[in-house]
Amino acid sequence: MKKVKVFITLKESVLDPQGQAVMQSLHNMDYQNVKDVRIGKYIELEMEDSADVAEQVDAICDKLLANTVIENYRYEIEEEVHS
Amino acid sequence: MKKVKVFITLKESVLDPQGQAVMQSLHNMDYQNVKDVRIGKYIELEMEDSADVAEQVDAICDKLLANTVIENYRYEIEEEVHS
Amino acid sequence: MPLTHLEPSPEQIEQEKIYRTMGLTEDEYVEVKRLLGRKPNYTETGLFSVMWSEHCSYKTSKPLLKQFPTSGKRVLQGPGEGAGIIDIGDGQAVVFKIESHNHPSAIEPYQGAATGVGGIIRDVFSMGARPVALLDSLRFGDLNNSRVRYVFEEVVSGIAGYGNCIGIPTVGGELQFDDCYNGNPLVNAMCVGIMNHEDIQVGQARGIGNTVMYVGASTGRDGINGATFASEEISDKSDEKRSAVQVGDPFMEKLLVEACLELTKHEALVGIQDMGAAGLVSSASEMAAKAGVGIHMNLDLIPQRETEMTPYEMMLSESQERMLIVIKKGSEEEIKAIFARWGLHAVAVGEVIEEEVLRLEHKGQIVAEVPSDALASAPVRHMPSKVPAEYTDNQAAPVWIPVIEDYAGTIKKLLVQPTLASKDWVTRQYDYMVQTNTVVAPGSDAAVVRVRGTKKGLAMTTDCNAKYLALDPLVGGKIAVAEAARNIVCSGAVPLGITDCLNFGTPENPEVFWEMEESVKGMAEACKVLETPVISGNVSLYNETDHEAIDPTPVVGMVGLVEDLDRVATVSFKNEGDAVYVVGQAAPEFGGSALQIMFEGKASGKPPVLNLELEKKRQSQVLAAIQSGLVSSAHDISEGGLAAAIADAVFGTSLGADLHFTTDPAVELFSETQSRYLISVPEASMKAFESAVDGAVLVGRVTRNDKITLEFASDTVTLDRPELEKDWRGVLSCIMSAKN
Amino acid sequence: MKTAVIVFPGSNCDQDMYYAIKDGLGEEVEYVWHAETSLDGFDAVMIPGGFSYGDYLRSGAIARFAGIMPAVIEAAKAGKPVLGVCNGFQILLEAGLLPGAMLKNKHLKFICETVHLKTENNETLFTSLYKKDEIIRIPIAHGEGNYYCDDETLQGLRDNHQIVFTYDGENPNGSRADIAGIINKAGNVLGMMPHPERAADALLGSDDGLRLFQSILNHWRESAHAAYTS
Ligand SMILES: Nc1ncnc2c1ncn2[C@@H]1O[C@H](COP(=O)(O)OP(=O)(O)O)[C@@H](O)[C@H]1O
Ligand SMILES: [Mg+2]
Repeated sequence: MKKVKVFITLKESVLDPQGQAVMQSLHNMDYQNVKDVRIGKYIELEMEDSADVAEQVDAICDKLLANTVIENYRYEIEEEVHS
Repeated sequence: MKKVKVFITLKESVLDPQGQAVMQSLHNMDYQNVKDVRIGKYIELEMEDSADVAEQVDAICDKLLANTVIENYRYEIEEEVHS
Repeated sequence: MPLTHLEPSPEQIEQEKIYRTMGLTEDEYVEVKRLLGRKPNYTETGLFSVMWSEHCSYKTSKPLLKQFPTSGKRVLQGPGEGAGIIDIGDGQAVVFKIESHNHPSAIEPYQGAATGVGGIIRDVFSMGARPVALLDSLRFGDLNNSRVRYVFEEVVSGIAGYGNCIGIPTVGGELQFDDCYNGNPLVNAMCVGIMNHEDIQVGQARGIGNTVMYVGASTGRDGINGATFASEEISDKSDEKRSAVQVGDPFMEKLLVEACLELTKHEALVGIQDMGAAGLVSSASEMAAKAGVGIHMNLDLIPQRETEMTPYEMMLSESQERMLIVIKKGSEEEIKAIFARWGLHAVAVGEVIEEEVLRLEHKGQIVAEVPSDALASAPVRHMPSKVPAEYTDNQAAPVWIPVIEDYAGTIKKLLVQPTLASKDWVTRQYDYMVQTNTVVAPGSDAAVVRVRGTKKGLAMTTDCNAKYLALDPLVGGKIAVAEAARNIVCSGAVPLGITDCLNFGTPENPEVFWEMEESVKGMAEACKVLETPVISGNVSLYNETDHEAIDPTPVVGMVGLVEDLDRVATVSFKNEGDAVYVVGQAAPEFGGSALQIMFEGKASGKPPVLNLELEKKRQSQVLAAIQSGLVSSAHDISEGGLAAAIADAVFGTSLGADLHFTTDPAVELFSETQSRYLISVPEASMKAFESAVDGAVLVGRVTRNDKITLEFASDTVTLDRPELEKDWRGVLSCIMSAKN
Repeated sequence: MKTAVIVFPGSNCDQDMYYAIKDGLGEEVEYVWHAETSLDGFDAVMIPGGFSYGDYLRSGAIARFAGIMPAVIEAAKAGKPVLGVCNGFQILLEAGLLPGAMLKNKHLKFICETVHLKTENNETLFTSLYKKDEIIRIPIAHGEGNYYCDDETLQGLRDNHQIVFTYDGENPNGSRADIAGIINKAGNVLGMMPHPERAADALLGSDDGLRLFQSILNHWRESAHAAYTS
């Protein structure tokens, strides 16, 4: 089994209203030292082993998990340790 | 400047309808080898340096970023490399 | 090692009194032993403890609820099933019920509110009805408190998140703020559905040998109350596993609604019930008990989201979006096909048996066997009651009369009290138009939803002024019902019946129990006189903040029938030149009024008097006038008095009012005397209106300008509508955007 | 004219669209289940609002892979009118039939109200019965209607007159250039956040949306006539 961690972030050129709202709240809470907040998605997949896991993950991200018009993605593939 | 990466995930036993819907869709797309999907948040903060950044991040996560009734969080603090 | 082996033995449960930590009293435990003829094991003790909880059994409130009138010539189904049903003619019926989700919302406001909405929707479609509208009755503490703001914001998001996604319009409700709800918000959700008579379903497990099926989401350890979990031995599994918060999945429920409504048309369906509080236990035992049969269920077949769940956990889980159905034996495949089309699984988990027991099998062993009706018949508790000293004091208190110098300033200030302010900030977050039947949207006295394909509409509202009940629960209880009916009547509908949600403190406190007795007595009396039977309801007790009970808050949800959608009325003035009438004369009644709360910070004295006979006569006269097309607008005069009613009538229009009074301005404008209305009438209908409605006093005209002019013998009050409206509309969003 | 209303799991304005066409317009209409694969025999295709697949992940993201979508794309290529409203618009974006993407509303809250729209382009098959720059009242109800596209795309939309509706007055969701609805270059695929099907009956407050459906019908009648006479 593989554990795949996918990170999806908004492209820099795209305004992030949610991040802005969180930053505003943090400032109101007196965390003035927070200079930027960007909110994205963190997705964990559990996948059966196969030779082309990386290719599959690329395809899954491109097609479904991320909208590449506004988002970037990157991922890490880890060997699952069974308990 | 510090770059803080926060990962927020649903607690293990909490239902994740989003993850379930994505998994179902991946199965329909013939990615039968995806055995589980969990969807969380990935938040990037930029913070000015200070002695107690870690404490601050803990407080920020507890108070605002994560809903600790149903979510867990972890974070990584990185030195920002200026370009 | 399976967890079951770690469960305490029947002997341990008795000796170590583990049943007490699980919620059973000494007497109840003895009664369980008597019913079983032996000591209950751990799972069985769990089944009894949840089924005999107040939430499931109504053991404390049952004797009171008997006072409610529950029948009437239109009532097709009274209390007892998922929801009540009332005939609306043409072979159609309306189905409705209200339910509380106060405690879950206090802990996790978004999910608590969302799952509250999900639960009430299941109650309605399990009767065979298509849900057509939602209402939400909400109460929160002081908005200066950041936790209160957080809870308020999240509750509204949760209701919106669930209702909008599933596609049922949220068309009405209430929103009030008072310190007594600081730590204990009230989140009551009501659902209304429409159905054909022939599709009425019941939650009964009839027919020996028939198949019991489980449909919907799989079962996890959601909502299993940590407090009813017994021993140290099994708590070595992390706490996380236990009291996991229930998370709503509106998408799943949308599929479930569609699939179940399809199922309703299938002749193989025998019974259907949702798995609400106490999930599988309550649905299985109630379905068996109502049909006088038993159910044998194999727990290995229950779809499970988590591993190694014990029978106890499976039976008590409160995972959402699940239903239990009984179907004719042999039709399993057809039923599975219906659900499969919606991407859902239907799984056969048991069968109906002759022996009247709920028998649970797990891993080849019978792990619980209890008489089916035993679980559904908790011993009734008769609680002592005592008149609170505060009540006696309030009754004896001298009449409070406000001293007002600046009337315009007082009106301005009154309209920005959060309880009276515009609710736009909330209602804009709700899709109140989906299904394209919303004829009257939020903002009027009652919402009106069209019955598609007919000229008919359904008017609906929720109401309860808890301040009146805090002063005098008997009178306040009557007023809650009467005000709901007045709101229905003002929209041009005949009140059909009510559903109620009794939110109170701890019934073990004799003063709280007295409040319950008095409230119910008052409500029952009003229901009898106004001919609005109680067809469903819910009780929520133990609502407290720091051991202080909330004000008694028995919320009334009422539905009425509009015969002709062309004759619907709303609160807004419509035409320049229309005559403005005030129906009913104000007396100096300020106890519990919005003005008193604003000036004094708390309610005192007596609430307004309610004369039910007068109330009834006025309602029928006003309704008849609306139905004959005599009025342009109608609005009841309630919280905030005539001043608030006038503001409501001009806001959102480009009209003003020019009104003249011979009365005392403070009393006329701010008293909350009951059974009063503000009605505008076209010139041509004035004569007819005056002879149709007794006690209608002509006070002036609707104007086409931005001014509200109120002329009294001593004072002339002039207000600028746009300015007044801007403040009124902006309050909540202003408070909520100045977060943290 | 025979219209298809596509039903995805989680669609919830499917009936509203159906009744707007059946009762409002008085034309033939049928629901088409997401798992179907053909739209043969239909003259127009409507993708209704709602929360397809719960809108979990991203609005419209999962619906785009439904069995019916190749047929929708084929119908679009064949020049049939395709209208996506609200969630339908989001699906058209995800499917690449229209350019751009949808972000959360700028105030982050779901918003339901009746807004004023300006008809920027009345020379489309969907808007021929409106006047140029006419202001109409149509309800919105969405949480993710904040239309986004990059500068180049926006320029393209402007150059080709693809912006059909903009919000008049306050922009409720923060969309780029106040965009409320856009059309493809070929002029037969319209996506819009506001709900014309909710404004097809005066009893509910506005029937300004009805002319959009009547425009489609007129277009169909004309092109059917043209086909007959040619
Ligand atoms: N929480 C809410 N959800 C939906 N609608 C609400 C809510 N609170 C208030 N409203 C709507 O706002 C309007 C005014 O409410 P309210 O002042 O309580 O009316 P009334 O005093 O006539 O009962 C009503 O149309 C009501 O349905
Ligand atoms: Mg009212």
